[in-house]
Amino acid sequence: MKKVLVILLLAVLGYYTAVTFFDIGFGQPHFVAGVKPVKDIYLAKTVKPLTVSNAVTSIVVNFRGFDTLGEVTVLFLAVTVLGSVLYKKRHAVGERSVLFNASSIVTAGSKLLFPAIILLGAYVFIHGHLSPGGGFQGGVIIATGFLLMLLAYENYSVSHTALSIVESLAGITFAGVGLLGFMHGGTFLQNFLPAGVLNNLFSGGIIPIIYIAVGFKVAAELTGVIYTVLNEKGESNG
Amino acid sequence: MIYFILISILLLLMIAASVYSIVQKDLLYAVMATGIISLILSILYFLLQAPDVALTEAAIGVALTTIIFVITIRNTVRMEEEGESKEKFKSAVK
Amino acid sequence: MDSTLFSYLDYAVYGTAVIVMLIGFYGAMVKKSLLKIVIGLSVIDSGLNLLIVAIGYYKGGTAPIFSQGFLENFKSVSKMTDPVPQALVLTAIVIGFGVTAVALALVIRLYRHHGTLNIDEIKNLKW
Amino acid sequence: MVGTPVLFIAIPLMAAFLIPLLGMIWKELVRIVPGLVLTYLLILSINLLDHVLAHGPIVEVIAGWGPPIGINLVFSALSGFLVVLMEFLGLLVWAYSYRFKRNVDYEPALKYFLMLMMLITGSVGIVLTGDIFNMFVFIEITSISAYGLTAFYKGRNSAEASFKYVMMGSVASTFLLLAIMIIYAQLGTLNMADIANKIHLMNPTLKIVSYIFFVTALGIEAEIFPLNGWAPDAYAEAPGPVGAAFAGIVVKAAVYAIIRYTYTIFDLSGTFNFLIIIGMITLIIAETAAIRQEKLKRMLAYSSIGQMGLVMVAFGFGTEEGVFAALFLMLNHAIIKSLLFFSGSYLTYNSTDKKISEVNGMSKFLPITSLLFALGAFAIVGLPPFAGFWSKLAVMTAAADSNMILIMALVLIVSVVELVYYLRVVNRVYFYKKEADVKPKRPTVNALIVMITLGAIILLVGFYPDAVTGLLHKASAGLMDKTQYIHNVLSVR
Repeated sequence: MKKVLVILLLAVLGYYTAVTFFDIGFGQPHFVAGVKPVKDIYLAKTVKPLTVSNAVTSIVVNFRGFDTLGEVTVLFLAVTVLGSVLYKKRHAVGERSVLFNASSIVTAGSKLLFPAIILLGAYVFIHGHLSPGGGFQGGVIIATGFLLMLLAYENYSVSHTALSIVESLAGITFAGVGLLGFMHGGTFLQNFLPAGVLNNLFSGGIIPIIYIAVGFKVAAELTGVIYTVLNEKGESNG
Repeated sequence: MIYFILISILLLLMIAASVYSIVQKDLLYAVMATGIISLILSILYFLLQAPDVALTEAAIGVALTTIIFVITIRNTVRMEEEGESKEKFKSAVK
Repeated sequence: MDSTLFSYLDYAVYGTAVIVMLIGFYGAMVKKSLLKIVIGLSVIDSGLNLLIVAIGYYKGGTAPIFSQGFLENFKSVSKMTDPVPQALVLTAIVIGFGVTAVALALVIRLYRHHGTLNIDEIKNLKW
Repeated sequence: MVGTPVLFIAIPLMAAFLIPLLGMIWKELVRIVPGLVLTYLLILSINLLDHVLAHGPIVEVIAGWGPPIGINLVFSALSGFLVVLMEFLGLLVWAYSYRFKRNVDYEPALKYFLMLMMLITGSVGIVLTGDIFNMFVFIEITSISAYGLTAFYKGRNSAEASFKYVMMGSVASTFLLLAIMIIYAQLGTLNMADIANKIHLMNPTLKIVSYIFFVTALGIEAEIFPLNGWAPDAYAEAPGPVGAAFAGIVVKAAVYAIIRYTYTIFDLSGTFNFLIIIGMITLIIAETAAIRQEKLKRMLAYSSIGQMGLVMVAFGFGTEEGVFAALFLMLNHAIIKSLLFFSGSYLTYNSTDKKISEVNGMSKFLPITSLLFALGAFAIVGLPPFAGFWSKLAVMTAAADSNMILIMALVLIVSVVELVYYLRVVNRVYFYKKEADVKPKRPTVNALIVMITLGAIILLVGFYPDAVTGLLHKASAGLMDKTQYIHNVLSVR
């Protein structure tokens, strides 16, 4: 009975959602006539005042940088909530759940791969304003590197203190660079550094700085998430 | 034509994977199916000219989300229980 | 090329996204296992993100990156896909991951207390 | 001017990132710093509100891009009033929960105060922001902190309540994103004022669909029937002061969001019948449920839902008097319900079930707390000398002006129902014999100061309502004047 009701409800919901989006149309201009969409302004201003090659980066970090500040806060809070929900008094070393017993090939291979993954992550977030990728993507790649090590080595551990120091410093850098924008009568997150030349590494003013901070922060936060969940040993009822 | 077939196959696979992830009783396989959804999504994002999103989805959706699901399954139960009593379940675990 | 075939695609991408979302909703509302519910929520997110990215797509558009090659044989900016939905989806994916992690942590804790994931056996609280 | 609105977000975020480092230096700092931040923000908000009342709204742009392009924050009389209320309540919740139960240890205290501060910051962000996607981000910040705070106690029910909340919250964010994207796909902008300026161009079907999605999503956060399944559990299982924070801060932010969408963004006008109907159903169901509750906190939670229904009804009149009544009701509900949660939390301090029968005879052991609880109970029912009376009177006046006699009768009937179930508790506190196995706990000094402050405010508003009505009239006039809002925001460069 419940299933029928649910299916009916979902059918109505699905019908209206689908019809709405079919009305909007796929792959063709869909803005109402007489409206100047902001994306045109974004695309135009990405090259001229900002000298950033990647338009998504310029939106994420500069035009809508405030969203990104909120977003890294959400991740930060997720780590905090995880720690609060799964809180234990203390951990004995090596007392975390082991997903599988890694063979020597896996451990040796992980050791070899780990620096390469970290390097790739760093490359992705340093070049965030030039090529696809950026702070989030690079940070996630670095976190997967740590994940690999955690899976391959039973006793590999990440220092919680170090993680929270990196996270805090990166967060303070982000918010601090934002507050520095108030210099010279600007606004929060104002781009106060010289713009540089398009498609150079040193271009885009504060955008690379913020994206690097985001990269470090996301890497530390996601590693923290994985580490907290992994430290949870099950089978302890009550 | 190739493009059309490729996208159609990807979309059909995505629906199939999502149905599988809901229907499958073995939660580990269900989680793998969500990983496959993310993988297909990341290819689709690439085809839809969104490389940034594709990178993010590949890293977060395929790697991280799947692994924390797997860890959770490791810490809880692997099979989905439907309407069995608690005692029976406990003896099954031991 | 074969334009009639492509006209199906206009509906296919949105349709698939909506169907995937509905499947996720079904799983989250009907299934009894806590983990299945969380899986359902993450399936909803997948469909939703595809829907949003698809809004920004233009036929024959290029990725919104002003690479050297793009600037040399300068094409019109209107040939680029819309970067705004992509930026929003970036945010949405990361936030979705945070919420999923919190939900899974709660699942682990509920399992620790009750020894089961079945929602029918965990009803100390009335729904 | 002493500061800008963006400091309401930037300073707490900075402090949140800094607190784990400070905790390594001196552990007590994790408790002190949030209080300092909230105190500073309260002073700042009062200063800014003063400035705004004299000189008109402040619109601040972020990253140097003017409104349609960048994100902007709007500090008007309405949002300023809500920000002052939220920061004030946040400071009280902080003071009350200093070393409260589990907060004595370092690790839980660090997390508790971080989450509390972010809960307040997120709600303030919802109220201040002038951008729909930015509002989504702040709603997520608020919800994630709320999930964590709900599951803060290690009892087995708290995780379950929190899981329910996570489920509803995820559905809410799905609908919110869908609605935002429909609007973006049509109008190509995310700025509220810009949308409000262009909304008449939109395809009417899509407009209705996106509005329904918005109301569904925000209704989950604002506890509107039938989307409030999470609320009683979350209130009952969260720590006592957090219940006050939910009732006073989070729900207020969500109601503000609904109102902003209804009054400003979408070009609806006249009487909003659906708001009145939803509000009445919520009111009736919640109040009849409250009377059947065994547990004190669940009873307070249902009463809170009922009050939100009444607020919706008042907003539904669509007149300036109605908005005024609703804002007055929100103010009163925030301070009175907080007092009830604070004092009720001490009345049932050591019990696990928080049953109403466990408050029997507490007046002999906790005279001040009991007195304050009784004060709060009488005030929220709307007995004459207290604050709640004036807001109920304002609702009645607004209803009479709109010729809605049925609603006047309904408000009166509901007041009687409220009187019944609150008197039941007060009666037990004063005239029953204490049960043997219940151990009362004396409130700490900081908790006592907080409760007495709230009690004093209730009496102040009760005897001298003109203290706040001027501000509320300005705020409601600001909400009704849509063209002025659009002009204020879009004229900023």
